[in-house]
Amino acid sequence: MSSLLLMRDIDEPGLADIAVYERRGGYKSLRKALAMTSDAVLAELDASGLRGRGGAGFPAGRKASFLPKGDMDKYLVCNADESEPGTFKDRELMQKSPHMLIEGIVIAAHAAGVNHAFIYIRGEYEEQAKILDLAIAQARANGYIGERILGSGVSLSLVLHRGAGAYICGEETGLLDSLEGKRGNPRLKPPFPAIEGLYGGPTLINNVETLATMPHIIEMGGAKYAKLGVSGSSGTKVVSVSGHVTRPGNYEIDLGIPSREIIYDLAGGPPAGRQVKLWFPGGSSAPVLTAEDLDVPYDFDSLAKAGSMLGSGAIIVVDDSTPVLDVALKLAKFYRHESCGKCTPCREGTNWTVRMLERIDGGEATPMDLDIMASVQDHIIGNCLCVLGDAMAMPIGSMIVKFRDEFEAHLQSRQLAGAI
Amino acid sequence: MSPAPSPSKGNWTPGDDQIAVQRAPEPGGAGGAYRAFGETLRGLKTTFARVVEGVNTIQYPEEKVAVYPRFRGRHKLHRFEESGLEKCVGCSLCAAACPADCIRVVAAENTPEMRVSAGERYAAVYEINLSRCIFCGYCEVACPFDAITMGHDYELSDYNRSDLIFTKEMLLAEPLEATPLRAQGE
Amino acid sequence: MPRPHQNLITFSVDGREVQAPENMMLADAAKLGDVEIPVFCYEPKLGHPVGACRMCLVEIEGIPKLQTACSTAVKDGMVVHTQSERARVAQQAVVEFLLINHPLDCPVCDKGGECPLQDITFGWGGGKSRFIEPKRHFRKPLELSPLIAIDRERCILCYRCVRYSQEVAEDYQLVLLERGENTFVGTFDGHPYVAPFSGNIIELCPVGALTSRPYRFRARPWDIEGSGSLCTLCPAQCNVTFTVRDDRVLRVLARDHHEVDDGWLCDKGRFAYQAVHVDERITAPMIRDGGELRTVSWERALAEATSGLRRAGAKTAALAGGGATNEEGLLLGRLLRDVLGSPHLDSRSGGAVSLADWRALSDPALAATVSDLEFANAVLVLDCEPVDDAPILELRIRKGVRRNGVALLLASARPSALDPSATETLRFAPGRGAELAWALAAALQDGAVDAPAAAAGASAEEVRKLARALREAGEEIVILYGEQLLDGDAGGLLALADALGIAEIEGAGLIGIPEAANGRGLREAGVLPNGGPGFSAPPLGDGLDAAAIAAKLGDGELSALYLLGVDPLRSFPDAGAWEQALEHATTVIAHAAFLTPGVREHATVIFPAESSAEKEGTVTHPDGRVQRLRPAIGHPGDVRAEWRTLSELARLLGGAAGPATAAGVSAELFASVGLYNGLELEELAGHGVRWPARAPAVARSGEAAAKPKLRRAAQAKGGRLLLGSYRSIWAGPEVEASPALRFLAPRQRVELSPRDAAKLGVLHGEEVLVSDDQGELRATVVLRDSTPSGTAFLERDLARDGANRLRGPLVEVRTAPSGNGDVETLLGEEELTHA
Amino acid sequence: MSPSNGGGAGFEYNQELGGRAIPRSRDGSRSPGWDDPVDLDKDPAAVPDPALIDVPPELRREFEEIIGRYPERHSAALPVLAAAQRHHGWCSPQAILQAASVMRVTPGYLTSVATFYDMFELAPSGRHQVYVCTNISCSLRGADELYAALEAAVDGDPDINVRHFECLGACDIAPMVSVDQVYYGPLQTSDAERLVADLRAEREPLPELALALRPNADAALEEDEAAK
Repeated sequence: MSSLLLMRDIDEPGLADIAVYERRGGYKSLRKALAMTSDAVLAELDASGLRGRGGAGFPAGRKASFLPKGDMDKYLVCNADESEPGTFKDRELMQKSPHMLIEGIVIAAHAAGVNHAFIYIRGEYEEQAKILDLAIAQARANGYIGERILGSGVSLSLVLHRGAGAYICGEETGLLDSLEGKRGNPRLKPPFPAIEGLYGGPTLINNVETLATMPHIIEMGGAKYAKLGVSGSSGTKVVSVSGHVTRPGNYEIDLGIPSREIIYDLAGGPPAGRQVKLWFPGGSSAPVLTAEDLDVPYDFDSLAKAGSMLGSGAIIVVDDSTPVLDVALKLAKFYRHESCGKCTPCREGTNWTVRMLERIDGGEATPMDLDIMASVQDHIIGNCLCVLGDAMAMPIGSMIVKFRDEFEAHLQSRQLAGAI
Repeated sequence: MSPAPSPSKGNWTPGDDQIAVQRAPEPGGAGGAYRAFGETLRGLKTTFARVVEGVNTIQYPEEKVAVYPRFRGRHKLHRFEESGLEKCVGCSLCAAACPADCIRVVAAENTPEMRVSAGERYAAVYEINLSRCIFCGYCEVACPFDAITMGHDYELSDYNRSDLIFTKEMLLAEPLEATPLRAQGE
Repeated sequence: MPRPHQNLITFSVDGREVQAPENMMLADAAKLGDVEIPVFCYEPKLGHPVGACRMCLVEIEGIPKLQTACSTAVKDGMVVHTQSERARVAQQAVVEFLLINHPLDCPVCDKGGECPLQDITFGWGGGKSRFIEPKRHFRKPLELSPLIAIDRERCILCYRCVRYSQEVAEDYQLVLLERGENTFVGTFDGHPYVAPFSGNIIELCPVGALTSRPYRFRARPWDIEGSGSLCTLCPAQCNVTFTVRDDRVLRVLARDHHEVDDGWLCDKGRFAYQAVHVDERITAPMIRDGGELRTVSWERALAEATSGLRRAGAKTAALAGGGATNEEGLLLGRLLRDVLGSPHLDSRSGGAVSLADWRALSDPALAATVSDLEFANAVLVLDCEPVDDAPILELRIRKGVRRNGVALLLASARPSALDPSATETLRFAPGRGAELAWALAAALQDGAVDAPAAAAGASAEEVRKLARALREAGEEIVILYGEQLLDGDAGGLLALADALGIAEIEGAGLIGIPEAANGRGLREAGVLPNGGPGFSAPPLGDGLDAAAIAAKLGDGELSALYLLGVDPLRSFPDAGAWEQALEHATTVIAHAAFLTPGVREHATVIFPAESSAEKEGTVTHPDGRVQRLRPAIGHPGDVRAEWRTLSELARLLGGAAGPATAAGVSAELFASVGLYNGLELEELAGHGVRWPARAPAVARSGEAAAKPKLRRAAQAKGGRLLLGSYRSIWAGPEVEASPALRFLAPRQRVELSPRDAAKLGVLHGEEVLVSDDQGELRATVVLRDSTPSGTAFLERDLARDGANRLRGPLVEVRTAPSGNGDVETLLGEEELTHA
Repeated sequence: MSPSNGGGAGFEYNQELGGRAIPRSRDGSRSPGWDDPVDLDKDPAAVPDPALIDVPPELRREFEEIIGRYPERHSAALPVLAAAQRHHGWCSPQAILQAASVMRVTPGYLTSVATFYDMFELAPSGRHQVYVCTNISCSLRGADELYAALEAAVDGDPDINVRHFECLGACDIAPMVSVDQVYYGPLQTSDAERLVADLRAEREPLPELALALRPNADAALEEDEAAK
């Protein structure tokens, strides 16, 4: 039912070793790409219609083409700071098939004319960092990284940089600041990283999965890749399903299949006797959907139309055993903890939201507080420096709208409990 | 042209091009006598009605005039009742509000050894030049801590103008003699 | 580095058509149309906007999201709404968010009444908060340093102070700690934030989170008046506003002048005002009576001074320094030359420079402005340490390097605070700046470098490297030099300027930092042994320079010394010679604010000196800007204007009666100093006037460049080290007298390289004795990795144990016998009561 | 920041306002320092002079190797701090001074960076780091109970530092823990005791639950289906 690209060989024993990877056809795409001009590679990527797999879903080919041409220090940064709750696809890819990522990085670097690349991996992924370190050393030894790769005119240095535990470093400009050795505070945009990024140079930032897909695009050709999936959301996508499902894990799907198929057929649906109450289609930052939305096709545009987003492709399922208030409080606390504190609405808004939710939980609130809370979310959305504030405000705002009755019932029951 | 409406009709509206003249009543007659003496008699009625009430002279200064509760007399500074700390934190808002510019505040910082007020700062100097004060009460309104209020004392004369600069100690102290207050409905 | 070129465009804000320079940020451009956009974090002086506070959200037609006005550059035809419904809701929301954790303690907050947060809350807030949860409360106030209090409850995390520390002062001491709502401003491991420019964060803070400890609770904005004047504690002559209440200076604020200080102040300038109102200050005339100083009336003091000067007549010498104004310099020159007939006066401690060289150095064609430092291709810092010698210029150099990519080239004897920012650094032997200039000039002209480089104690290879860097940097080169290098020989510097073709290039030039705050002005007013007002030939021929004055006083060939705001025993080299000189002088008349050792021990008449907050007159900035000092407060006690005293003395001694007002003296100054001809006091108000900007360039006669006078550089040998000295930013009696700054008053420390220390067997922090055949002093060892081996650096201008006690060039460093840990009062042991 | 530590002068003032204590923020998981003044006896913390800081040679070599990887030395801040933490057990002031001296930055800069990130320990910490993910996916599957069980099992042992952590990116093995940076899961509450016992005995904890052993869910599903 789905074409396996990224996950085809994923459980091949020893795939992390370059010999096995090469035996399974690895680095062939790189050779092919190096034989092409960088514009031709760019054209293939463009033709594939590949949209970024990190969360924003921006066309990857277009993004790479934004980098100015010319002889200057340009950078490529692979965003491996996978911190969005519910997302764990990049971890599995890096752990099991690090060379696929490296191959993708070299291809992307060639396409964008970059010669310094960094992989920014979150600090908690130590096992994966070790595997990548080894893989990079092997790739370097085999001439896939370094000066004049495989005899071509392309040179690339690749450094693995480990983070140290901050969700905000997954935001591309926060990541750049962190990579520059600063606090991971997001920067003001514009200027966009493609013009002024790492060390002030043009910088291309891509997610692990996006980069890991590139060898496959080169291998099969952009046009053929574009036929996978549906129009506007081409290709396959690794979906991380977690929460109240019987078989949580990563599933590679063709974009556009019904969401129900992923949650029920692949991940096994909620435990017996329970019903899906709400689900996050794209990580914890996506506005929540309910059981009514289960038949929405799982692709960028359909989910946007349904009022949410595909995000990083992480489905979190919550069944009817869990009160929505618990979910909201958990999320709000997470975003408060991870807010970098740079801009006012996010720093103070996340804090205020947590305090209000705690008050609601403690039975010290009135339905008017729900209105205030909704209004606070409105005031956060669109007014922040980066999207972290929105990432809390959107799901919480959607919960207040969709589960207002439950919030009010909760309020009442807590007030009653308090009265007794 | 329509005739001018009679003044007695009440809706007296001269036309655009007319000047109306209102005339006094004719002199003389009973009406004239009433008009001449009526108001005087009415005044005398009040006078004679008070005669029976007896003497109403207040023997000031032996006797003080009682004032209304909202009378604005000399200012008072206040302390917290429990702790005895001054309420004034020396914020100078009274001085800013004062239209006569008669308040001077110099603030200082409380230390653990010397705690004067409840906040971080206190008024090291608080002076009101009562010879300039116009008793408008703006200082009282401006005070965020209810530290200054307008008292009831009105006996503010002295031989020396500089003696009318009241210091913080004077403003904090209770007056020697309390000014009597008018009772309800008095 | 080309200066920004401005292109006017038209845009619309709130329905008004406004013209603004292209790419100006909207928050600034809107002001041109009288529309205010509220900001907290935005401050153009701090570098790129960060868009953190989100206060300035406005609606721009054609852009779906609200934009921050602080980071959006205006474009032609842009239509902006700052008061649309969406913008207003967003602004109110941000105010509401900011006030969530901001305490409402405005009545006790020092910022109350001049607080941007108050103003913006009133102007753009919604008027109510829906936040009913308890606010955060923390201990307050806390010290951030002895000078600054921090109140973390009030902090709105606008980043200004932290960005200042990182991007302007570049000391990187003040940082944000923790993350998110727990973020707070702090330092490493509870270390205080003490830095030369730390006080600027007080002015930057848009709320009451950072407040001045000395100003704490002293006054509210409606109690005070601001009085614009200048700081004359160092040659940088920053423009300041004195905050005055009840005729006392309570605070000093920066008065932004782009061509002088760029709106910053150093901590000395900001806090030393306290010295105006301390008990140690001399506020009445004194005479020495039976060996003891005694307060007397002015008549008595003037009579004493008159008789002393009359006795000495032409055997009088004079020194001027400190914050003495141009007018005072002029009057001092007249008193000496016209009335007493003595040509011996000086305002410098180094060897005299020929009058021709002075004229050449003040040629407008060679002059650079302060802002040239910011836009030059390269700045060569030659034999000076900007942070100590003219602190505010250091910030300007850093700005140029950071923002405009100016290449910074450093040549100094002592490692500089600017070393990490420099593209090229060169070390030479202490006191050999003149030789180094010759060496550089030779290297630039491909001449013989070896001999001058050896004389300068520098490696010829490094000199060539520096010359290469200078040549490659580009045309516009500004040389910032310490005037100490003009030790009798300005030829090297002029040759260097010629080699670089500075006179012909717009944007290139020299800026010399004099020793005294108004060194340049005094010189131009004629306080030179070999030059009259405006570098005219001195009427009585050449007099003696400072060192010769000391010698002749010691010999008894001179008998009286007039000290205008200077204590040679403290701040001139060779204290031993001066001790002799002062001992032998029969009359020593001093204008002094404090009883520094030379004044305390030797003055026969003391006139109380004015502080810069009381002075009236003009001073001249190192770049030639004549600026005006205006009195902020009246004279305390019996202090009188110094120009008046000088006039009065001249009159009493039979000279002409001078003008009766300060303005009159200024007019005479402008008339008699050729360089200042045509200046008017009125036009100096505000920003001053650079006389070189209106004077024609003097084509220098094609006289052959002078021959270098090379002195041999001494070498460290036999365990003895080469002596270098420097004057710290914190040196000076004002620092010692200010209660708030006193903790910074330096005590002698000897800087050694770790190699030498290991050889000598001394440790960091150890007490040592430093001695030569002249004298001995106590110092604490400070190890610095960057100190050149074989050199020991000591501080000058200290209350005691100053480096001028030693003559060098070689000194011995040895462990001090323990036990002598006496604590001195900084101005001296004696306490004087003023009648 | 706990309600009890209001020993400061400001707090006392407030208490005297009518004699009632001002309620304080109840939350604030890691905000030490808010109430701390500076120590005025200390010197300002400028870039440490190499002459005054001793850096162990092997640590200096590691720092220099890390700094050499990057075009700009500041970039090395995170890995250098991580190395210093590995060496000293936590980012002690001394560790930060050593790192600052080699990196030629101020210790304040490094402290600022270190406090931003969750994985740097700014206080002495145990030898074993146990991170329990308590974010949404894990807590839906019982992470909060697991965390409580682990806390109980550790019982204040200073050697084992149990922290709850935001999403560790392993929601497929929820609820999970990261023990010294190695992932294990899914855990039952009952595994807590065994995990702690293994750690105390310096054994690999719960080896059969290591993430590295886990096959891809998609592939596993196909195998399952094939088996059917």
